[in-house]
Amino acid sequence: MITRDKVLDWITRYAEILAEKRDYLTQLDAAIGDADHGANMDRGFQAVMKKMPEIRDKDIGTIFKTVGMTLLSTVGGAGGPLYSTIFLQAGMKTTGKLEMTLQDWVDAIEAGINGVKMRGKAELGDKTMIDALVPALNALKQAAENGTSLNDALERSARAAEEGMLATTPLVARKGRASYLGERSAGHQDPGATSSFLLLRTAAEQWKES
Amino acid sequence: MITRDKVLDWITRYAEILAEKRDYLTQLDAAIGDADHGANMDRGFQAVMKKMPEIRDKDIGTIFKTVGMTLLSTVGGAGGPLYSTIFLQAGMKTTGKLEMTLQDWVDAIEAGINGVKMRGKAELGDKTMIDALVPALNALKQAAENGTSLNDALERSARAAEEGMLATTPLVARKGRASYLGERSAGHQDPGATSSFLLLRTAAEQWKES
Amino acid sequence: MKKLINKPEDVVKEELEGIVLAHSDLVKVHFDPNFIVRADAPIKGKVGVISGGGSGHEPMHGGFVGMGMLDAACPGAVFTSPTPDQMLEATKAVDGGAGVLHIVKNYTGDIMNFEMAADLARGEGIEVESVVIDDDVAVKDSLYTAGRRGVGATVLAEKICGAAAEQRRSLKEVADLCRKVNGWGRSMGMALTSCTVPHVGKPTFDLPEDEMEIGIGIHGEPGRKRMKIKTADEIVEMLMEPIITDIPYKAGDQVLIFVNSMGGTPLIELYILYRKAHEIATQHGLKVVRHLIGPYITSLEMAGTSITMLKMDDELIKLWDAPVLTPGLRWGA
Amino acid sequence: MKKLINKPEDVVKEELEGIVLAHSDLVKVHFDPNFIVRADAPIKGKVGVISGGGSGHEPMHGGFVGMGMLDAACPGAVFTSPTPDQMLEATKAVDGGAGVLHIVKNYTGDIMNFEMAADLARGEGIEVESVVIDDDVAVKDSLYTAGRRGVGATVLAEKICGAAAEQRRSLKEVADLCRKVNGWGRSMGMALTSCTVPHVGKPTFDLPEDEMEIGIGIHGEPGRKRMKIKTADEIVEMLMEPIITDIPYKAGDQVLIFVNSMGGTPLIELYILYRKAHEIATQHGLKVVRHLIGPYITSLEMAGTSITMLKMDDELIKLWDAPVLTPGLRWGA
Ligand SMILES: Nc1ncnc2c1ncn2[C@@H]1O[C@H](COP(=O)(O)OP(=O)(O)O)[C@@H](O)[C@H]1O
Ligand SMILES: Nc1ncnc2c1ncn2[C@@H]1O[C@H](COP(=O)(O)OP(=O)(O)O)[C@@H](O)[C@H]1O
Ligand SMILES: [Mg+2]
Ligand SMILES: [Mg+2]
Ligand SMILES: [Mg+2]
Ligand SMILES: [Mg+2]
Repeated sequence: MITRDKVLDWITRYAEILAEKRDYLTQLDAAIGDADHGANMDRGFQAVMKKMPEIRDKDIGTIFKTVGMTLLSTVGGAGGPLYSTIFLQAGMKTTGKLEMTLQDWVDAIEAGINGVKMRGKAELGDKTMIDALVPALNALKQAAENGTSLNDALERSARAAEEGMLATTPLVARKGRASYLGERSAGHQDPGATSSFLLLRTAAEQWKES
Repeated sequence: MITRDKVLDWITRYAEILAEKRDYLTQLDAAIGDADHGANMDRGFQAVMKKMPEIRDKDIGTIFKTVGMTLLSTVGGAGGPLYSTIFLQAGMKTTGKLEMTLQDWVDAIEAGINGVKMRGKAELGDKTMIDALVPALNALKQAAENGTSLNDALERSARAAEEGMLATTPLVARKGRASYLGERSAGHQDPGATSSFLLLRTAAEQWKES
Repeated sequence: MKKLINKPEDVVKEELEGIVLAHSDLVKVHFDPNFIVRADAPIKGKVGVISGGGSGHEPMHGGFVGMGMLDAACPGAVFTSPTPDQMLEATKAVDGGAGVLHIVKNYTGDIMNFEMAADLARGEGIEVESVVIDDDVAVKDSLYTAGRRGVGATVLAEKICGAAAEQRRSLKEVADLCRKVNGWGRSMGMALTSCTVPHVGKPTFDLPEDEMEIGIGIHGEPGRKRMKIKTADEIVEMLMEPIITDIPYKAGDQVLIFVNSMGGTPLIELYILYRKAHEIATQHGLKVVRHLIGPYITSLEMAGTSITMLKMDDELIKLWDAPVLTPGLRWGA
Repeated sequence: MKKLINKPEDVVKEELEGIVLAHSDLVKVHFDPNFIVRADAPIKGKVGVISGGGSGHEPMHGGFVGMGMLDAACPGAVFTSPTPDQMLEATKAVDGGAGVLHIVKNYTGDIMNFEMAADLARGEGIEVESVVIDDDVAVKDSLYTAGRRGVGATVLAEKICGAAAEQRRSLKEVADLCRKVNGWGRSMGMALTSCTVPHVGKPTFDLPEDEMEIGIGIHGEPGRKRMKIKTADEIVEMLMEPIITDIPYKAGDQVLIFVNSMGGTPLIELYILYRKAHEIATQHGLKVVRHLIGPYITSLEMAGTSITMLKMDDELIKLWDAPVLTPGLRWGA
């Protein structure tokens, strides 16, 4: 079971990780973008942390929606609306819930990722966060169908996200700022795919059941 | 005797030397001024060279005045009016002459240097071209009084100019752009004193009698 | 990092504070959400024209708020498009009942944030039209990519649409005019140096002393290609050729030439560039009827330039010449 | 050297060619001797106001030629004061019978060349008054030195004297006004980077990544002292303190604050500086009634700033607000 507290831990830990990886993400963005992805995500999740007191005792749906709204008004850029969408959509699927089963999480994150697809219109292989999110979702669904354990399912989705992230390196970007570089975008890992991998890796760590 | 042709040779050779030493003079000016003395002097004497055909067969006074007028309208900065004054004043003293005795040269250059003093109001030790010109003039007059040979007199004036130039290095500038640096102007050789030394050194070389 | 700033995170806030102190006669500044709005907004019966984008492009957009140009502008963090709540509040602040035009530069982030803002504003009963500017010929236009960037033509569109709005033209007319400017304007830029995003503290890319980037945008992104530095004349040729052949402009066309500094390139160089741009346009039989020369859409302190050409007709010339009174652009008033 | 130029020796000529193509409605350009003159000069019965100096300070002076400001400007080589023949021809070109004012920045070269030009012009029967601007408090004023440099106050003097001349005030009145502006104006500047003189090809001085020069002039000369870079607020304090205490300005005084970019410092930083300058002035009880913010008296592409403060009275305010129509400064027209 993924309890509300575990969800809060996940968000809190992700905020910490973004603060640590801020410059790393910004450097990835400097290579093929405009050097702000790390700062944007960090600014957004610092704002989320300020909201923590007022959402501690709310349901998971409210927590996700609050995170989504906060990111929307603090991140900006392409990353802002996209990460905001993930949480807003996931929030719709988890209204009133105080804990999530693996299937609840699959439904929530699937809704979030579909939201990103609709907003950004990126396909797999366009060198965006989609390249990390979609494989992760597929692995998660696979695992859920096969009835594998929560730990195992989350671990697989994190691994799939990591592979997807690494696979962006050779790609020529077709969406986002990196696409302006044409061929020159190849050979660099996509910053958004990286922050998305970190999001799912953190979930696998924080939600592990012992 | 300093014939008209020797005067022309002197001016021509000085133009060549300025072209060679252009960057050196500019670097001296970069340290305590605005990095243009070399370029200014070179531009001016290149313009003088263009005038050569029309002054070849004129008297020394006309040659000097033409050089002075040409420098006035092509050099600019502080160096322009000052070097222009030297030649204009020297020209007044040599009107109609087709050759100069040592005494003629003393009178001409003295008039020129007095002109520089009047225009620039610099004293010996202010870290300007005056520090090269005045000692050179004094040496020249001395030599003339003692009836030393032309070669000897010119050599002494060039040496005196060189010593005066080197002596500007430790000085704190009180005139010209270098004065804005205050104490920071100490430790650098004055560009104008350097171009003045070169002028007199060239005379000593070109006017040597064998 | 060599900048005249205090804390990197305070750059935009402190810049806005300076604008308040300098230009309170022309504009009001609203803080969180941040937007700059005309002192006399909303103007009843007038279409509101607003834009926004990341900071670091000054005077665009905030410097263009005032009579005859923008009614409001939303500055994001440096090089980061503003958030929907900023655009929403600005939209509400300028709505005089005749609707509001959003002039949006074509960047994924700007598009998405402005779309959301437009939806929210419509939800509140405000008529909103959005026009996307995408004039940068350095980027190939294609359905499968983010498409061309919005650069120099944005400044021209803001001036011309602002003038039309002053004439009380309808939202549809002002929006159509904006599309016309976007359709008739083309740009291309280059960089001699990178720029340093304050919170990053070092240049976005390194450019050797003898190299330049061609086909850059306005966010310090590397350009399409890197090459040895060429002369000003050769560089202008490299920028003008793709511009002229893109639409293409035809002999006899009247044009406005906009030679822009990316921030660190001084005016003396811009005139040298304009001289060549004018020569090339004339050789192609184009008639240069107006010009704009200076740092109007910048990339922090980047040294470099962009050239924008806009085909003009009598309507655009009249609107271009109309009075404008903003901190960054002013004439006839 | 990273510049958008062709041959270094052609920089000034090609810049002037660009100005001809861009601004022939406002000015005429005369080549050798080089000077920029109002398209409608000479204006009968109006005092001619002219200035000049080395190039590399654009838009000063050539960009200030036009209605309400200068009648002519003489550009020298980069950082080299112009020659007497330029000033003489410009003086003749603008003399409308009411005499000509020479606004001269206090540099040995400028003083000597302008003096000669004034003598020659008087010789040709033109009434000439020369006023020397020396507002730079970074340099000690003394009988035994070249004295203080002329910097930012020059721009303000040109605007104000130009407006007075438009009102057909006499040469003596316009000259007195110029002395008044010089007496009431003080400036100080600093640099984050050096600049590169085109024909030199490398920076005039080297400044480590973490150091700045305080008390620089406008010719890329090193300043009074070098120190570690400080915050924008600290730097503004270092510039404002000597300015305010020099005259000194008294509580209750009305002032104009001019925050200038040395060329490479972008607008976003200037507003951060203005914010602090305004705060300091206000703390001293000064009333900031006017401002000027932007690159108006530059040192090629140097990154840095200068702050100029001018005490204002109703006369100066009226003249400052009067219409001006030049390539570099424009309002009310
Ligand atoms: N159309 C899109 N669909 C999905 N993700 C996108 C899209 N465009 C950009 N991204 C993601 O956004 C990331 C950049 O985010 P960020 O730097 O915050 O925004 P910006 O590019 O506006 O500066 C990219 O690395 C990419 O993963
Ligand atoms: N008042 C003065 N009297 C005599 N020589 C001077 C004076 N001021 C400057 N100089 C000389 O001029 C030189 C600088 O010339 P230059 O660089 O051509 O002019 P600028 O200083 O205007 O750039 C100095 O090195 C100095 O020797
Ligand atoms: Mg980015
Ligand atoms: Mg010099
Ligand atoms: Mg961005
Ligand atoms: Mg000089």
